[in-house]
Amino acid sequence: MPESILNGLFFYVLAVVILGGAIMTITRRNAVHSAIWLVVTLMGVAGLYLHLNAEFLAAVQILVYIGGIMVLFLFVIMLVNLDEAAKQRQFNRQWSLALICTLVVLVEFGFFLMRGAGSFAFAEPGQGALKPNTELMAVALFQDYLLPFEIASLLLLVAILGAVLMAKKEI
Amino acid sequence: MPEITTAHYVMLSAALFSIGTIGVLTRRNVVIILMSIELILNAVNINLVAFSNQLMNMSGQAFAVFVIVDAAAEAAVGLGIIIALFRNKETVNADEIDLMKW
Amino acid sequence: MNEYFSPIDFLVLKPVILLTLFGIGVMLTDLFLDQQHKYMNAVTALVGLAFAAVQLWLIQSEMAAQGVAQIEAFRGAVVLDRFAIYFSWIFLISSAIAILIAIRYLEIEQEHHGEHYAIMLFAAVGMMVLVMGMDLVTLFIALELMVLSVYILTGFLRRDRRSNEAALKYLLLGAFSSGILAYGMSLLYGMSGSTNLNVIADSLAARPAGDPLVLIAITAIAAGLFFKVGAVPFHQWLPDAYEGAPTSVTAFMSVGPKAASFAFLLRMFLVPLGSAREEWLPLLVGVSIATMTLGNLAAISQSNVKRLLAYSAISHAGYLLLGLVSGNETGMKGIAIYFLVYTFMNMGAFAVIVALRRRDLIGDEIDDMAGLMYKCPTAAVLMLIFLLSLAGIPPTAGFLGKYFIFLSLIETGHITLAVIAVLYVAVALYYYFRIVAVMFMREPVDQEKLSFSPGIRIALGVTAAMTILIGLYPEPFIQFAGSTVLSILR
Amino acid sequence: MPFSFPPSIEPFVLPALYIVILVAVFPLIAGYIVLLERKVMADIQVRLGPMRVGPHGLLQPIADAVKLLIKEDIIPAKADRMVFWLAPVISVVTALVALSLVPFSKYFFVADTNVGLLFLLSITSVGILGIILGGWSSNSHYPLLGALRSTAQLVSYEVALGFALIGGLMVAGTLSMQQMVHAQLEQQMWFIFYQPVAFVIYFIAALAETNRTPFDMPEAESEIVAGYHTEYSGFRFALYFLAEYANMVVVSSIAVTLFLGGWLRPFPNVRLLDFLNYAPILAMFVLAFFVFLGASRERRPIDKMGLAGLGAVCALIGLLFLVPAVLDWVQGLFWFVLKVFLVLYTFIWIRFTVPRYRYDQLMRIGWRWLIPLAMANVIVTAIVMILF
Repeated sequence: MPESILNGLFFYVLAVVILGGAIMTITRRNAVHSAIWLVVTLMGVAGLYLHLNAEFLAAVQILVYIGGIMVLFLFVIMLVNLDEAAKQRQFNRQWSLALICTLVVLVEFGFFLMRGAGSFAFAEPGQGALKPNTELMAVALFQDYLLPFEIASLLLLVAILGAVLMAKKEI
Repeated sequence: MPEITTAHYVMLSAALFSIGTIGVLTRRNVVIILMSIELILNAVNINLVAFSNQLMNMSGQAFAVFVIVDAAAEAAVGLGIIIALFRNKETVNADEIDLMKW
Repeated sequence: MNEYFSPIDFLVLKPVILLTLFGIGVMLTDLFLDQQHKYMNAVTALVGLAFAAVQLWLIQSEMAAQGVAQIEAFRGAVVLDRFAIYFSWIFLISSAIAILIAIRYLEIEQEHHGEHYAIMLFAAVGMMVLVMGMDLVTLFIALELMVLSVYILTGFLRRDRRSNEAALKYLLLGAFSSGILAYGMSLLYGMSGSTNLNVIADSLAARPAGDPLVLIAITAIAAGLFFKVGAVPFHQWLPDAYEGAPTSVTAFMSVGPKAASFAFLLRMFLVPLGSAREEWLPLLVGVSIATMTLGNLAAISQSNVKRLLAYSAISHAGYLLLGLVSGNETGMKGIAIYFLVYTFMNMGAFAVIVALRRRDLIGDEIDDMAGLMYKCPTAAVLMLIFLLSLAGIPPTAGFLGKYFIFLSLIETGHITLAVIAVLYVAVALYYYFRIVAVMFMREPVDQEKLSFSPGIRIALGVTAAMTILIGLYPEPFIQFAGSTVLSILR
Repeated sequence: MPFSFPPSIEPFVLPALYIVILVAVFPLIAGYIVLLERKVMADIQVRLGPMRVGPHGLLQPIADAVKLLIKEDIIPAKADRMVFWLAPVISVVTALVALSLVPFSKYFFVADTNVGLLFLLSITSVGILGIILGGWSSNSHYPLLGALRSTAQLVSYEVALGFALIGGLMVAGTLSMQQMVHAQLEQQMWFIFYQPVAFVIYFIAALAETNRTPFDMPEAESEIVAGYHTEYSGFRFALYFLAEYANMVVVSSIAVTLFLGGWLRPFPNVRLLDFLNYAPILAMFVLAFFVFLGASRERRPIDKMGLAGLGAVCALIGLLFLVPAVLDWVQGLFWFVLKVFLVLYTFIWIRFTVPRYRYDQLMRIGWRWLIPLAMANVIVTAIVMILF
C-alpha cells in the first residue's frame, strides 16, 4: 500500500522535525537560535495540520505563530540584548523534576509500545465532515463557539492593553 | 509500516509536551521559558487537531484556534512584562529575579 | 431572530455585556480626564458594577418567580444556574470593594490610570463567564481572560521591581499551568468527542475504571486547577504574586479570581470527572492535607503581612478542598458560605493594610503595624475582627464556613481529616495573634495619624459590618448559600 | 494525451512543472523588472537609462546578475554565520513559495487551496523573519536598527493590509484565489468598484509591505545606510534583492486577483468585446513591429541583428497564438501579466514622484489612519451586505 507508506513517512519525518526542533529550542544557549528552532517546530506542526485536514489552522498557525508571535519574540530578544545571558549558566537546579517528566514520558511510551495503539480508546468517529475546511470553521466559530469567540476578542483587547501598559515608558 | 493512528499523534504530542515541560523547569532564561510554554500549547493543539480528524468534528480545530489566540495574548503580555522588568533590572534570568523569595 | 443568537442568550449575558461596555467606557473617558479627576474612572466602574448587579438581581428574581432552576444559552456553552449567580454576586462585591480601596492607593503609587479599572471589569467578565461555562472552550478562554487581567494588574506598578517580578513569575507559572490544563482538556475532548461538560461526563462514566487516558486527563486537569487555586505543590507563585502586587490588587485576587478558580474546580471535578471520584479522591485528600500543612506552617515565620496572608490564603484553599473531599450537601454549602465570608474578611484585612500606605511607608511589614491601637484604634479593632474571623473564632463569620466543612467531614466519616483540620486552626490562631500582639502590645514607631479616604471608609465599613452580621445572624445567608449550590450536584 | 502518468503521481505532474518554470524564469523576470524600473526612472528624470549592454540596455539585467554572482562574498567577522547564511534564504524561499499560490491564469497555477489567500498572507509574513534575522546576525548597529524598524513597519502595515483584504473577501465570499476570479466573473464586476476604499488601503499598505517609497524607511540610505542588508554583498545581497521583487509581484498579484479581475479580460460578459480575446496576438505583432522599427534605427550591426532576432521571435510567438488551443491557454496569462505590470508600473511611478516619510509619520499613518479606516470599511461593508 504506497498510500499508507507515504502517510507514515510524512508523519515520521514531521515528528522528527517537530521533536528535533523542540529539543534544540530548549537547549540552545543563544535565545535567537532557540527562536529559530522553535520556528522549525512550529512549521512542522503546521505541516501536521495540513496532513490532518486542518488547512485553515495550518495557515493560522503560520500567520499568527511565526509571522506574529515569533517576530515579537525576536523583537524582544533583540531589544533586551541577551548577549550577557548567553555567556552564563543556562540551566537551573530543578533537574529532579525534569527527570521525573522524562521518566513519565518513557513509561508512557513503553506502555504504548507494549500494548499497541489500540490500548488508547478514543471516542468513535462521528458523522461530520472536515471539508470544506474554512466554511466549517466559520460555522464552528460563529455558531457553536460564538460566546468564546466574543470573549477571545476581549482577551485580545486586554492583552493589547497589558502589553502597552507594561512596555511603554510613559503612559 | 503500521498504520498511523490517532494514538501516534497523541504520543507525539506527549513527547512535545514533556520537552516543553522540561524546558520550563530547567531553563533560566525567561524568554526561553516562554518559548517552552509555546511548545506545550502546540502539543495541546496537535492533540486537538488529531482528535478532530479522528472524530470528524470541528470542535477540536475551533478549540485549537482559541489556544493559539491565548498563546498570542500570553506572549504579548509576558514579553511586555519582561521589557518592564529589564528596564528596572537588567537580567532575564529567572533565578536572579529574587527580590522576593522564589 | 436568526438561529445562532437568541434573546435568551442576550438575557443571560446582560450583566456581562454591561460590564464590558462600562470597561470600554472607562478606557474612553480616561482619555479626557486629568490626573486630579482620575477617580471618576473608579466611579464609572462602580456604576457599571451596580448596573450589572441590578441586572443580575432581575434575572435572579425572574428565575425564582418562574421556578426555573437554570437557563441554558449559546447552545449549552453556558448555563446560568443558582451556583453561577451566587458566585457572580461574590465577584461583583469583591470587584467593587477592590475598586474602592484602589483609588487612594494608586494615587500614592503615582500609577493612577483608568486602565486599572477597565481591566478589573474585564477580569470580572472572565470570572462570571467562567462560573457559567459548561463547555471546555468557553471555560478555557474565560479562565484566560481572568488570569491575563490579573497578571497585568499584578504588574501594574511598572516602576516597582517587586511588582514586575511578581507579575512575571505569576505569568510564567500561570501560563505553564494553563498549558497543562489545556492538555488535560484536549484529552477529555478526545475521549468524548465533545466539548460539552455533560456529554463528557456521560462518556467518562461509560469507561472502565482505571483507564490510563482518564488517569492522565485527571492528573493534568487537577494539576492545572491546583495551580490556579494555589494548592500545594503548585503554590510557589502565590506568596510572591501576593506580596509584589499592589495591595488593592492583592485584595482583589485573593478573593475574586480565587473564588472563580475554585468554582471552576468544583464544576470540573463534579460534572465531567464526577464518575471518576475514586480516582481523584486520594489525590485530593493528599493535596488538601499538604496545602493546610504548608500554608499554616510557612505563615508562622513570615515578617510581611501580605506574605503572611498569602500563606493563610493557601491554608484556606486547603480547608476549602476538604469540602470537596466530603462532597456532600453540607460540604458544598460550607464552600459556598466560606467564600461569601472570605470575601468580606479577607478584603477587610487588606483594606486595613492599604489604609496604612503613606508616601514614605509601604505598610505591609508586620513591624509597620506596631502600636496601631494607639495611633488609630478603629483600624486596630477592625483588623482584630478580620483576623479573628480568618482564624475562625465563633462570634465572627469565619467560624461559619469552617463549621460546615468540618461538619461535612464528620458526616462522611473523614474523622482523621477533621481532627487534622481543627489542629491547624490552632496553629493559625498563633500567627494571626502575632499581628494582633504587635498592634496592641508594641509602642508606635511614629505618631503620624492615619487618614482614611472615603473609598476605604466605605470598604472597611461594609466588610466589617458583614463579617459581624453573618457571624451573628447567619440563617438567611446559610439558606441563600445552601439553596444555590445544590444545582451543581448531579 | 499520447502517454499518461500513473494515477498516484498524476496530480503532481503539472504543478511540479509549473514550479520548475517559476523558479527558473522568475529571477530573469525580476531582473527585467529592475531594468523597467531604471528605464522608467530615467524617463521621469528625462534621461536614457542603461544603454550600454545590448540594444537599449536590454542585456543589462544579465550583466548585473553576473556581476553580483562573481563579487567577493563577505561575512562580517563577528557575524553569526549560520543565521547570516540562513536569513536571505528564508526571504527568498518564502517569496518564491508565495508565487506558487498565485493564479496566473485559469490553467497556470501551482496550487489552489480552500484557504489560498490566507496561506499567501501567512507565507509572506514569514518573510519578515528573513529581514529581522539578517539584521541581527550581521552583529552591527545599522543593520539591527534597520531590521527593527523594518519589522515594526511590516507588522504594523500587515494589520491594515489584512483588514483591507477582508473587505474584498466579504464581497468575494471565498478564500480560494481561483474562486475569487470566478466570483468576479459571476458578479460581472471587478471588486475594485465594490471596494474602492479597500483597494486604496491595500495599495498603500502593499507599498509599505514591500518597503517601497514613500515607506522605504528600512533602507533609508541617508539615515541607516542600507538597513538590514548593509553587511550583505554579492550573492546573498542578490537573494534579498530577488526576494524584494518577488514580493512586489506577489502583492501586485493579490491586488489584481482580488480587485482587478485576475486573469479575466476586461468586460468578459460583453459579447461585443469578444475581439479582445485576440488581443495577445495583436500585442505580439505590434511588439514585433516596434522591435523591427527599432532594429532599422540601430547603427551597430550586432545590435541590429539582435533586435531583428527578437522581433522575429515575437512575430513567431504571435503566429503560434493563432492556434486556438494555444490562444485559449495564453489568454488569461496575458491579461494577468498585463495587469500585474500596470500595478508594478504604478509602484515605480510612485517611487520617483513621492518623497519619503519620516519614521514616526509612517507609523502614525499606519496606526491612526489606515487601520481605523480599514476597520470602518469592513464594518460598513458588513452592514451594507446585511441590508441589501
